[in-house]
Amino acid sequence: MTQALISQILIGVSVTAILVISAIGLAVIFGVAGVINMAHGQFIMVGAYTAAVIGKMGGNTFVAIPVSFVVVALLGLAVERGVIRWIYDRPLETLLATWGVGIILEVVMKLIFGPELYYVGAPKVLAGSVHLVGRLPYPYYRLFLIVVAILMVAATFYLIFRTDFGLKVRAVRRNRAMSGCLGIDTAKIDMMIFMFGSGLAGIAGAVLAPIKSVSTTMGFRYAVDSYMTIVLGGVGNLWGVPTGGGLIGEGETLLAYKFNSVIGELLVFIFIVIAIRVFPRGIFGYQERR
Amino acid sequence: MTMRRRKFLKSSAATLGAWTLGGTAPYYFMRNIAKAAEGDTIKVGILHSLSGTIAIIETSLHNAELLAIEEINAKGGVLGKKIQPIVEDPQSVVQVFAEKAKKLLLEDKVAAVLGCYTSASRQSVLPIFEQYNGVLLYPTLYEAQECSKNCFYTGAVPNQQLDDFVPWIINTLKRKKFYMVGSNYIYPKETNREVKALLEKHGGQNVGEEYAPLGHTEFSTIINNISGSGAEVVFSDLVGDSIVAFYKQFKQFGFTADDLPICTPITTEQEIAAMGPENAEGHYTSFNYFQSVDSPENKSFVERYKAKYGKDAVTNAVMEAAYFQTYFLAHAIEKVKSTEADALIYEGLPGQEFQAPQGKVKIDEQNHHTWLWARIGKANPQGQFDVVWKSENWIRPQPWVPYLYPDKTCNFTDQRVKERLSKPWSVEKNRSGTINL
Amino acid sequence: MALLEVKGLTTRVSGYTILDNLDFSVEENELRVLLGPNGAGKTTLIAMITGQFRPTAGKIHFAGQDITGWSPDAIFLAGISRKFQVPNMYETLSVYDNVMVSLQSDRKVFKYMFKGVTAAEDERIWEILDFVELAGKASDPADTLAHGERQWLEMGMLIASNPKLLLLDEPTTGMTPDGKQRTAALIQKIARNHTVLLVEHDMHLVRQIARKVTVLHQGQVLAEGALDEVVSNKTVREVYLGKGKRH
Amino acid sequence: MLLLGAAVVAVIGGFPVVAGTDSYILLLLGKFLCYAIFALSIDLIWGFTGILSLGQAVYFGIGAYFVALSLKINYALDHPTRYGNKFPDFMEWNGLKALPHFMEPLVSTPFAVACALIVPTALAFIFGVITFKRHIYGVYCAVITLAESLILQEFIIEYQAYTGGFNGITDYSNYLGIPFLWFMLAVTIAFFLIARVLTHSRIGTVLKSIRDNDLRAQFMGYNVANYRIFVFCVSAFMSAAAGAMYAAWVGIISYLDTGPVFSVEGVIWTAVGGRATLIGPFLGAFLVKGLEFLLSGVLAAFWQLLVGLLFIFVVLVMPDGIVGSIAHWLRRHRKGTLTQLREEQDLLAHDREHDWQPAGVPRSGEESV
Repeated sequence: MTQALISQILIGVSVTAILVISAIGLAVIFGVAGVINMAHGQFIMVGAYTAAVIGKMGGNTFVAIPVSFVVVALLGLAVERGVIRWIYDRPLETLLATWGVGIILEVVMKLIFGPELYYVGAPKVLAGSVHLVGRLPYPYYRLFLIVVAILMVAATFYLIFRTDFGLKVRAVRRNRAMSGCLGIDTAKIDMMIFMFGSGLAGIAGAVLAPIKSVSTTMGFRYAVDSYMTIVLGGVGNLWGVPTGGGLIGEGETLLAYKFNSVIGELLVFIFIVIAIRVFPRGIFGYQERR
Repeated sequence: MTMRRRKFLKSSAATLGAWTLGGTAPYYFMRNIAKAAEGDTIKVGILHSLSGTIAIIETSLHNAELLAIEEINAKGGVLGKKIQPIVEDPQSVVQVFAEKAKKLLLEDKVAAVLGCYTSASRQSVLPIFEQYNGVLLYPTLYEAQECSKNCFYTGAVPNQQLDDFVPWIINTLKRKKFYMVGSNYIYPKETNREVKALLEKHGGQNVGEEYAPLGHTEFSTIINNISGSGAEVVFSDLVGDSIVAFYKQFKQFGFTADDLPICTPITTEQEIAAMGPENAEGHYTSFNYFQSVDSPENKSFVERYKAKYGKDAVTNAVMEAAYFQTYFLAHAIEKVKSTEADALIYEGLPGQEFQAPQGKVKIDEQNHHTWLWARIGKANPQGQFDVVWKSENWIRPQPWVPYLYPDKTCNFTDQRVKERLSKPWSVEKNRSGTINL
Repeated sequence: MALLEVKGLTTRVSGYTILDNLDFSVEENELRVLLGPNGAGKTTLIAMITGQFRPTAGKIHFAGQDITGWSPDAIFLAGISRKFQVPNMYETLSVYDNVMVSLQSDRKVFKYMFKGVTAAEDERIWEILDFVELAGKASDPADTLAHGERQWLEMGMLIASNPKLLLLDEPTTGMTPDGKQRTAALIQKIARNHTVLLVEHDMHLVRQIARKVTVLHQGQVLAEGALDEVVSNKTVREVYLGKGKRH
Repeated sequence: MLLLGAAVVAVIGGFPVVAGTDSYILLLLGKFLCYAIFALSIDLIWGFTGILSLGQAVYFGIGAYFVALSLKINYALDHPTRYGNKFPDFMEWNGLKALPHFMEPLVSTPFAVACALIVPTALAFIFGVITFKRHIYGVYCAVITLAESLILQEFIIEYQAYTGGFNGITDYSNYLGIPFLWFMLAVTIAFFLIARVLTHSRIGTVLKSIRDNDLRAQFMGYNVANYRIFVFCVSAFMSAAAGAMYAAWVGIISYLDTGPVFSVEGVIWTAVGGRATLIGPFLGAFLVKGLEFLLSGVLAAFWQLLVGLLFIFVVLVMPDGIVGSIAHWLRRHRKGTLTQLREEQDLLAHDREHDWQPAGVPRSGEESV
């Protein structure tokens, strides 16, 4: 019993990692650029298909990570230049426009790759598992995912808090007009951050594909999970992503263990709805003083 | 006074004019579009989702049916006429299935419809086929316990997949403790009910049963539960995306087919291609057809399919059913020399035989389901199945399995059923062939 | 009894003290000007009075009621109207509708359901539009107005609500000198029959209209009194009026 | 305008008389009417009040499920199921032995209809109070309502013994026919008139002012939350009524009818037709759904692509939708071009009240929604 529970908690860590990986790109775009990217799930899907193509050409996940990053970042660039930049001041409409982008991406990918499920394998080095504590052995690939999640969060923190670029990003976020007056090219900052966030979604697709399934319709689920994660954690604070991810990941796995997967998911959703109402801006989000 | 009256007359005439004109114009416009396409052809509706979540599978059924129609037309068609497929996309939404079915029957006046994949979609269109007396050929394996006058079921029912499979696992694999994993909807729940009944009958044991939401791709918790249950075999009726994620994660958590094989009535070559053969190797599937079936009909079928849809295309059992049901229909029309629904339903289709890729198949005269072969395949490193067991003969379909429903059967040749069906739909809405023994 | 009385008002935000134990009051029918350098807490004080934010400590009394912690709409109904720094109105509504929505009336949802505009109300709206010189643009959407006109419209909206106390937060921001002159005249016109608390930077304007001023500095009242008195106050000159004027 | 409306009503009402009741276009017409009401309900909260709810389908779905359940139970009483029992077949599949007690009142269809209307409205009231009293709106409101929608879907699929689950509820007597079409038409007109009275009365002006500038409205003494709750309930009521009629008309209900995708579809119909107009939602629903039906067969692969492009096109090029754009065009031609430029470029266009706040929400976004 204890052994099983330990395994379950460890599994929760990997589920958390998966949530963090899929949500971090969205958190960057949503939290910094203020854009509600409903095509986030489809960005992840494009990342996964990129990994599939790399796989066909003989590369593995390690090759796919940078390639997916670049491909999806470029896709993000196109979407930002073509659509988003006209509607930064209308956040609710970015929602509709990006929903449209998502539909288009699904159709285009289906026309290129066909409707069936696609194959993406895990690299040979990461096959197999190691016995840590608990009842189950721990797959190397899940350890790898945890490392990737930590690296992605760390890289984002570094970029936002330790670089010159990050300084500008924070300045723009605090006061767009003032930053503009100070000679920061706010349009360029928005564009760069959108590209960066999209690229992170691409990485998510590439690293998640080997343990999940890849199809053109896979995106919606990830988008929903990502939104839940960042809304629970709170936008505007990157710590919200691991916090939200952790609560959902551990909560869902432990509840699924106690009851079953369906009830687990249901309870977590209900918890989120209650939590957002108690903390309207998320757990780590900015609290409005009244 | 007169002024007012004239005004009134004028306006009511105008309203009436608008009413008739506006009401009829689009209708006849639509009708003419349909008529223009009408030539010396036999129209057959094809109703599979080409968009939405279920398009992943249904597109291949659509492809197989178009292949068959192409072949039939190449050989001269039916009754000297070409078959004209009328393709509709129901977008994976049940209401759209219903409205498209209605359109196919009433506007296009198709001879029959080949279509549907999920039980949900079949159930949504059946009332329409029953009301307007259409013919539906349905290619999917399903949970059975149904038989409708207007539907012909060419996929497997549980007795054709499970009755031999479960005892085979217990006796040949020597594994008694089953852990059942399924997607959370009717098909897996019904299938598992039959598996449990079979376990009781053959001395197996059910050590756990779990359902995941449809589309779920995180199975670590379920794998943890399986690991602690003492299971000797995992019986999976997961569908779609979940299959791929489950097999992958099962292997990553260190389970091999030698320790704990996954046995399933639903995983096909298509899912194996998506998960990679390394993740499926050694696991078992029970099906009527595999791409690797060694028969001349199958070799040529696979060849033609690949020629049309690319060399990476894989065939599977549901597609095969979609393929041969098209031939059933063509031969039935040929036999009764008519596209009249009742002629097809009472004379054309029942008893129709065809040398399908899986072997000779036949529509049962009594219950509208299909006699099929049972096979058990073991996934090999090439992503194909090695057939490790095959039924000695084709197996009669039983929509009501006797060990769960001993007092029910389905028989359209029974006098009581015939009597009931002779009444028009407006009087007797029950178009089922089920009778209580 | 003063109309507005603020006692010991303190506001802290993430460690910064914005208002520090502030005492302050405004009498009825007064035109009071609030001065102070940037960051002195003027706008914060206004936000506290109107209920936008809750003070860390202290009390606010208005017309004999303790209104500390009330919601903005309740405080409005008690009789305090606020003009924002930046023109703040309903952009897509017409000028007429902007004033109409601001009229004094019962604001309960169901009482509003099928109510139209009465003749008396219509007359009052036109009266106000004339007052702020916007009658000619009554049917234009508010977002087509020029900046100065928008400021005026918002003041018209405030008058429409017939408040006991008007809080005007830098109403001349971004205006041309001419616009400022006209606004000053308007404010004086308003002050004839309303109590007004004005936050203003522009000393020319202040000179023109001020009767009594209060200077805030670092969240506290630095000086209070007639303009000339305050201007000659040494500390005030140091912190606010600038070094140039010392000699 | 009135004539045009009368003509449309005449066309829809007259259609079955001319074409007969067996036409599938009749089925579509009735469906579209329900969709149009659904879009109108979204327009009320989104177009006129500025609340974007991605969970509007929740209220539609609950209304639909109550009616569908009631009709199904009644149908089963008259027509024994394939299993020969007198209660809905999906209950039997899931191992129930009889109709559960708590569902027995649903045998009475008037009771079910009452539930279908009251329960969603009450739910909207509760959700509205919690949401708007806590000053959640804009993006957060959209995401929370999305979550609600997903929860309801999960709930329906999980408790399939009572809801039909993934398969939904089908195979019951529906009310497809001329009288019911006329009834739906009457209801549609009634809702249109209610919406018109609501948006053209004083409350409508207040709602629009809240949409434009909720801060200003609050400082003008309006209890913004109460107004939002009120309009949210009205909108939920309309959705529920649309759902109830939809279930009775179409005869099939599934979990998809309660999902976020359906809600977003409703939002897009409204956007295409023209939000904050009353004809817009009707036009949008009929146009998009009609085109979808015509084209999805012929252009199966590309229809979705068109839909995606339509989303982007409407947002970027035609944010006011068809009706809004036409109205703009008419206004411009009536008045001559508006060349009023603002005297002063106001660089200080941000409400500086917030400047001293610590790191907070993104600038563009929360307040301006």
